[in-house]
Amino acid sequence: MYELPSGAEIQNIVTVLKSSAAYYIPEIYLSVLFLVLILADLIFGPKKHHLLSVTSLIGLVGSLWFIWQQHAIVGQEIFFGMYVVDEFAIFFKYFFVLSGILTVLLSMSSDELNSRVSGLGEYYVLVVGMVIGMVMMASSTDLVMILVSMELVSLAAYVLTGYLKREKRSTEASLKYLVYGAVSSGLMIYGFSILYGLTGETNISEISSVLLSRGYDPVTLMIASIMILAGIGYKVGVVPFHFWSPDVYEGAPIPVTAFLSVASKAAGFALLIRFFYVAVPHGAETGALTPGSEWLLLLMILSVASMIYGNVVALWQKNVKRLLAYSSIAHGGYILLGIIVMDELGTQATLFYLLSYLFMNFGAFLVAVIIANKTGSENIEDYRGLGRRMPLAGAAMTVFLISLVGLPPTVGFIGKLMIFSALLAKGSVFVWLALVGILTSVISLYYYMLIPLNMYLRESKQLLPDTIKTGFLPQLVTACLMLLTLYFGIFFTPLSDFAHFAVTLFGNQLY
Amino acid sequence: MDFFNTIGLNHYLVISAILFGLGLFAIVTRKNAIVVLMGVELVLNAANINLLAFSKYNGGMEGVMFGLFVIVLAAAEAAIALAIVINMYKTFNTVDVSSIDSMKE
Amino acid sequence: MLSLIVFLPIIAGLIILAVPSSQKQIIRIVTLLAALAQGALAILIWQGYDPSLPGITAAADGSLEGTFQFVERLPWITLDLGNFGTLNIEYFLGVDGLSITMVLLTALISIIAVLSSWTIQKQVKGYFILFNLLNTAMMGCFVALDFFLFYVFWELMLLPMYFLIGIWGGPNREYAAIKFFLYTLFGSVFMLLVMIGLYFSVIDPATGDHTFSLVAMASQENYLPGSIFGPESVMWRYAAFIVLFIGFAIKVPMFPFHTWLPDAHVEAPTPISVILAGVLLKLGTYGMMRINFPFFPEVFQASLYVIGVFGAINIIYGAFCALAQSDLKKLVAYSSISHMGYVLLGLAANNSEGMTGALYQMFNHGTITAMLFLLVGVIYDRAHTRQIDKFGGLASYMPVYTGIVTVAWFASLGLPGLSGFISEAFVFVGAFSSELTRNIAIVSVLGIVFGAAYLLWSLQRMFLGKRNPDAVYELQKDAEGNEHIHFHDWKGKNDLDGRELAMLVPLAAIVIILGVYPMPVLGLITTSINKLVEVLSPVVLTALN
Amino acid sequence: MMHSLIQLSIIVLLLPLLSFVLLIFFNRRLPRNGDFLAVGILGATFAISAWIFWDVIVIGYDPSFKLAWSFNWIDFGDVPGVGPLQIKMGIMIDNLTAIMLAMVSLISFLVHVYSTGYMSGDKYYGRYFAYLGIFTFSMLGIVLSDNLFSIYIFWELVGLSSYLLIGFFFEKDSAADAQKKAFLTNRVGDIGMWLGILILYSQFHTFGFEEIYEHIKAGDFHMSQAWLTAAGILLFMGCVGKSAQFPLHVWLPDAMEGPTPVSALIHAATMVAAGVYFVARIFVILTVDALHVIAFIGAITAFMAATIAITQHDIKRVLAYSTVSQLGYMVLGLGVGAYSAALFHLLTHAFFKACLFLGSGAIIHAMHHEQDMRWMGGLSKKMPWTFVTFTIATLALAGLPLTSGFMSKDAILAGALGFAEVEGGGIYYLIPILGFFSAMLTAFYMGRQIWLVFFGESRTHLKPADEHHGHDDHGHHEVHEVPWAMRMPLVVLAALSVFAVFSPDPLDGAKGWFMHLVQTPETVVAADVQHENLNNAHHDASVAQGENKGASAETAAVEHVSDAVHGAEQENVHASVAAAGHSVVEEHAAPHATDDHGDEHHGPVFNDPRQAAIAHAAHENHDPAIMYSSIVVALGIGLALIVYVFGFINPEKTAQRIRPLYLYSFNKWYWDEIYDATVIKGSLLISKLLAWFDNNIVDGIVNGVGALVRKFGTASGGFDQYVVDGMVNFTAFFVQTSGAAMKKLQTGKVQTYLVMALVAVTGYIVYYFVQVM
Repeated sequence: MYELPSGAEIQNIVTVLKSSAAYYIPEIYLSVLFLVLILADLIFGPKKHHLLSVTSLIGLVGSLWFIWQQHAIVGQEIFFGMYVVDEFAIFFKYFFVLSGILTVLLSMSSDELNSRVSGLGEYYVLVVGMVIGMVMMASSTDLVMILVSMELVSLAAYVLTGYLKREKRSTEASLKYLVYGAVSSGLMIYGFSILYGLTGETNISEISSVLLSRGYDPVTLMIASIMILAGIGYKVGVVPFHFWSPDVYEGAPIPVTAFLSVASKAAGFALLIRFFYVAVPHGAETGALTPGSEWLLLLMILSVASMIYGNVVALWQKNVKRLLAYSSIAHGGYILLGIIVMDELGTQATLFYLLSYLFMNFGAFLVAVIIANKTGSENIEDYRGLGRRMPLAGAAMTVFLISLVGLPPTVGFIGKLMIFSALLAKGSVFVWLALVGILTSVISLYYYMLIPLNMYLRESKQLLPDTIKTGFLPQLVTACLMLLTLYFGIFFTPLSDFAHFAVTLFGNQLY
Repeated sequence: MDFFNTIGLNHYLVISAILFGLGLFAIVTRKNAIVVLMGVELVLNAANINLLAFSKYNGGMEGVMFGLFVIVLAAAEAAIALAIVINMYKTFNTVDVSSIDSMKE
Repeated sequence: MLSLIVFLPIIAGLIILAVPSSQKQIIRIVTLLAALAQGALAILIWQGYDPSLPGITAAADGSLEGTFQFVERLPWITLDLGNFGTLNIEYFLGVDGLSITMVLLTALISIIAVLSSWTIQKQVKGYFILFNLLNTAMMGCFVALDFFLFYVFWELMLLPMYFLIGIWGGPNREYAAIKFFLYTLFGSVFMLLVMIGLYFSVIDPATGDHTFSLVAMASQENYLPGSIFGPESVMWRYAAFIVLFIGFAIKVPMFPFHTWLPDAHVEAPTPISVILAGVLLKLGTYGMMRINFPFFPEVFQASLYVIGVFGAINIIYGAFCALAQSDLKKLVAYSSISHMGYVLLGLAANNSEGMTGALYQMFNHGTITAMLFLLVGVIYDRAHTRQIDKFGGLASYMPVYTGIVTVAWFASLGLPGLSGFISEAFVFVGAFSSELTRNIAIVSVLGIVFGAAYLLWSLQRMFLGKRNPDAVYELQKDAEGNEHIHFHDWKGKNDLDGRELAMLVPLAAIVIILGVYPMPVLGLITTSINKLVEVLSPVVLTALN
Repeated sequence: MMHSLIQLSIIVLLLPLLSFVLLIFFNRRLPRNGDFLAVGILGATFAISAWIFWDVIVIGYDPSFKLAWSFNWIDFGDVPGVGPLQIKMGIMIDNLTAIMLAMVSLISFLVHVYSTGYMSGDKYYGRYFAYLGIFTFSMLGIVLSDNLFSIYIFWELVGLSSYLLIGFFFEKDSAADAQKKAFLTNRVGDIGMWLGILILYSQFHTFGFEEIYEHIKAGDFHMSQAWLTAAGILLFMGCVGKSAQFPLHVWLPDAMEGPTPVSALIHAATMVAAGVYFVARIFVILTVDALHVIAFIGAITAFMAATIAITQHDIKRVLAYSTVSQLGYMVLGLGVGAYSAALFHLLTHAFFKACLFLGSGAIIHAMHHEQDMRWMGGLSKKMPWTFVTFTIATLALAGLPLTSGFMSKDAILAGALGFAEVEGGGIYYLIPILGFFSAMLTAFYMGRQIWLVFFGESRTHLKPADEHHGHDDHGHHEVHEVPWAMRMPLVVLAALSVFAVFSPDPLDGAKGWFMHLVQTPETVVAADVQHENLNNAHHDASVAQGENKGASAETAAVEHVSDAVHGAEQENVHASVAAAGHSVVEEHAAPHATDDHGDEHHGPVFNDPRQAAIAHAAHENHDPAIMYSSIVVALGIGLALIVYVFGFINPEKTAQRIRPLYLYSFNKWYWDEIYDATVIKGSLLISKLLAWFDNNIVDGIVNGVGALVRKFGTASGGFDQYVVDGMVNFTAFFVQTSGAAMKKLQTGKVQTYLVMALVAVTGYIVYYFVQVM
């Protein structure tokens, strides 16, 4: 019934593909890296994990250069509009590559990984794979592309989570993650199908134009968007789609946990922003919701729920990873606040917050890694008396946690500041949201301070050496992250300009 | 009446909806991990039916393409899923999903 | 100049960071030098200060730094916020009558506190780093004229304080530390929201941009109509005033929010108690005078009576609670609750006498309470207890100590000739002169008696009479048969030693001099106070909206 | 360039301070602990103030003399709504000041000298003189102050020094208690005084006496007159505290715990008189109601203290209560408007009471710290000097003719009678009656004291063993006269208790220089606010003036050089009024008018009808007063003789017979018990309650919450230590429980997770449907 394309069309297609490839260099580069790593793994065997890690490190760093190249050519739609190169995407490319680098560094300094009997085969491969997936998530503008990239990320994540096969927790985590993830993506695909049915389009910008031009049945659209939201909500881990995260974070190896909690969350937010800003109609003016954009209200509910739930339940945690898992749920809520505002400032605040979250959360997990290496435990009780024995780690941990609470002079404070500024800039409409955010952040002080409290105010039960040596690399990274957290807390212009540079999607056709 | 005489888009949608529901039901009720995964497949296929139906009735090839992608992804997912389930059986000596709850609260 | 005085301690902290932690003495000396340099700078500023410039608000020509002195103003952060214009955060320091006194006080108290930190033995390095951080934060709060900067310094105080109490504190220190942290944070997070709201409501008359400048915010003409805190949005202005007030009142601490104070004081090591009572509490009332009241004068006018009542409650309630304490340090803590009540009362008077009294009381309370806590520390070092009934008859055996205690105690109960009296007197004068708070003043005067009661009573129980049977010290007869006191496991001098005298005597001298001739301090503040009163006066309100 | 007298007075003021500073810091390093230094400085002080006295009183013999100097102490700048505002400090010298200066520095000097003997060998000998120094400084400060603020400052400072000196033997618990009691009781009075000052300041934004008078005269007092009365009474409260008036008299007897010379200086001669001095300073702004309150307080005090004094055994306590009683007289005098009489009594009393105390000190010294009169007796032979001086002073106190005390007390009583008359009798006669009755009691208990101490046989051996405290080893040593250092002051003071010092006429102090130089000032309270039941007074005065209108003219014409007019002109008062006043005086003072030099003409001249009326009524009642008082004094002494000399009545038996009365008096009307039960216990109770409230309610909104939190806390692994109490408690409790509930959702079963997610999704869809439909 469908006739084959004529030669001219095929010619056309080929030219488009060729031209598009020029805008696709970073992804291609990363894919090459991906393959190289597989080969290296096969050739040198998994025991040479230093080689692998260093290779992936260099490779990822190298990719930054290619991303840098793309500044010149922003605002391009390629591959027939399935994919886009814009400031927003570039921002997230940097973000994901950066987090990939940090993950590799964490993994390099993590004993639980490096002491793995069967070596670290394909571990870094998967990390890079995840990076690729996330980069594509941030740039794809077509439902199909979105789906593929998300699945790429998820599949890699399932494996990484279960990477410590012999560990019960790890396996359990991967199973839960798998089941939950599969179902959520199922929901999302179903939502996609309905959306496709409504519009007959898969490109999100065309979807929106069709919706606006042809009109739509709000109920159906609502169902679709809720299902899609469920899918994305699982990625960003906001209440009530968060349930997998504590278990997964606890079970997964610490570097993976860090990676998931920062990068894949960020990817989810990138998708959320792009999809919901572009595809589905949103209330032009806040408060008055045009039909079909009630998902904004839903977002508010989600964010409030996440802030309260995450912070309140975190009070009860005794395992640092689990505690940080709940805290990351709460932070998801804060970030949602920025998205709810639905304007330039809001997006800027969101992106800024993600950046700050990158620094402080990776830092916290890194210290967790360092301490886990020494004590072999992630329980807060076992942190007692470590502050004095590991001065750098202690100080850094304190800074990161303070930053997570959102106190000056740390980057976390600026993040909160910008989020709340975005809310209050709308006048008194969103003050109640801001109040919730403020109060929950006070609550969060309780549990964040538990860690410094154990590290400094308490003496450990068992006898510890007076000073505990830690490797050079982790120390270096920790120090850098700490200094960055402080520096950007005082001179945050670069970060915030970067964020502001990134708020333009498709050459700023929004808002 | 018309509904029963001529097959139209709605029939497909209804079928897919039923399939979707069944899939979810299987996922949340069955104990065996494999069955749970089959439930996931059901959900995906429900989506596929939707896509194809829409593609047929609204014209355009995107739906078909989309369906193909979904099938492929489902396969990949299944592969990893089975690997994880095997690993789970190695570690826990069971494939009962509901029995695995060492991490909670 | 001001940057130097603010950041000197940080520099010292960095130096200490380089010093190996075994070199305790060097670390101490570095900190002491930093504090002394700070003191010297403070004196220079004091000398260079021109009391005729009022400060508080912008100059007549609308220049924000006009009426302030030693101003340092550079753009710190200018962000492009797209269609919200630019976010301007300035590094804006300056002093006026309100802050100069507090700067002097802070410099003085930190020198004293360093001296009294000499006895700290545990983790000296960490201690002094945190100490310097705290010092910077306090100083910064007092000279910052940009709300953002102020907030940063304000929050910066919490963490060092938390650790200083939590690590070097007494047995129940964890509890006290986290309690302090939570209370203060609870107060300050609301301040954050109000700060942002103010930013969007206020414009810098010079540039027309939004600004965080406290100076611009202090004059109502700069409030944009229609903004969240604009002249006509009464409800939000009230809300903002109340949450700000609570935020500062927690620091003061005002009656319902005071319970963190006794715990914090009892647990904190002596130097930290000194700083806490000497400087930190002042930040609450300073914030009120600098931020809370001038930004929302009409709300202030409306709530004078309430503030006064809370002041009276603080005075009487604190005095009564102090009367019941058996732990000397707790007694002193409650006494400072009572004394900060005078400040609130003076502010509620809303006239020059009252406000001057309040500000002067802030200064005097700083010096006097510092003395009290140092003295408590002296006896605690020797006897390892602060239970009042574990002593008795000390006057016979520690005459010098007793002498200084007497000076401090009488200064605290407001004896004429000592600085505390003048400030309290003018607080009352002001409060009584204002029709509104007259009856409150009448009630609060009771505080004078009860203040005398608990102080004299404790004085008698500890120093007069003879040694209690279950006292913690022994008496030993020497060759010619006169008795000497002896504390268990105390090697040092029984009566005050040189270091302690070096801390106490200057304070005592200040207390006496300022009690006889207050103009050295009052001369600095009166102009600003008059200006402030003018800003707060109803006249302004009619001008507004 | 300030007046030389001012400079001198400043020097006088600062010298004792110098002595304090030197001795407090260096007493241990100086030989003899530096007492010579103190004595020398005080000698100089006295010399200079004597010079001032000579200059002001003797050279310039001028009732209206006044000299003032002040400087800006605090400058508030240009205060919104008030304008430029300065707080001034300054010095004012008038006759009263000069006299007080001389009196204070003299007695202080004598006490210093005396103390070199009395306190010799004390552990803190040097510190003692230092304290005396600061006391003298602050007392002189009160005398010299020209404004309420500085007077309040020095007021508190004398409080401090009295605190220090009462507790000088601080190792005795009784002394420590007494000093605390004294300070706190005074503080209660000071509160009132402070409020009074506040009332005046809040109206006029100044503390200066003169300015305040001006303002009130000009009618700038904008609050209701009730406030003015209140101001007067509140200011008077300061005097109530300091001068130990009822109901704040309780501290003075206990203050006898201090060294006896201190009792003589502070608690008899000077500080306690400061209250009276202060009331005199503010006399002109006192409304009639305020004056009535003052008069009654004084009368009650005089009477109560006298009754108590009868039954005391401790020689110093008897004197203490007599002091209270005499102070009551002075206050009474001021209340009834006998201004100069009251101050006259202040002066005379200062001398003879100081003499009495020093004498008792000598006795105690000689008796080796035995203070109980029951164990004394027969000392007249052993200590003749002490005996003679003590007796003279006693006579003065009892108010026998030829003594200074007689003249002053008589003048006060005359004033009281006149007052009662003017006020229209009735209740107001209570005042003179109480006055006379107390006079009798005074005579009685002083007679008793003299007898018990000096006559009869020594009863030292009668002392029961159990009452021997500490000094029983010296108990029966030989008693002998005290050294010269202690004798000399006695002699001087006794000499100063004789009438000749003050007035040529032993019967009429009004002829003396004092009454001439210190004259009742004109009230500044507008006449229209004056009390209403004065119709007869008005009438009286108007009649007086009416019938002298004619006379006035010719008087003025004829004897225009007469002292009266002279004085009148000096007072810048209109001549006719002056003449009117003078003739009023003359007419009603007919008996004395025959005198060649017209001292009686020097009665001050008033525009205010009430004051005029009281003045002439007082003058009128001069003779009756003399008569009555002589009678009652005779009665008192007679009674004393009957009881103690001739033994017609046995005191013990009588005491038994009227036991309740006796006990009531012996236990000082139970005031201490009452206060202890009410005020002290009460406030301690309140404080306990509040402290409890603070710990349990405010600090942990409900205990239950705290407990619950702890329960949850322990469940959650010691979380309680971080969950803090108070509101935080509540929040934490709330937060925790909700957390406890929520974390249950995390079952660990992935399918449950999915169910919950799906429920959420469908739930929202359903909610949305409901909305749309």
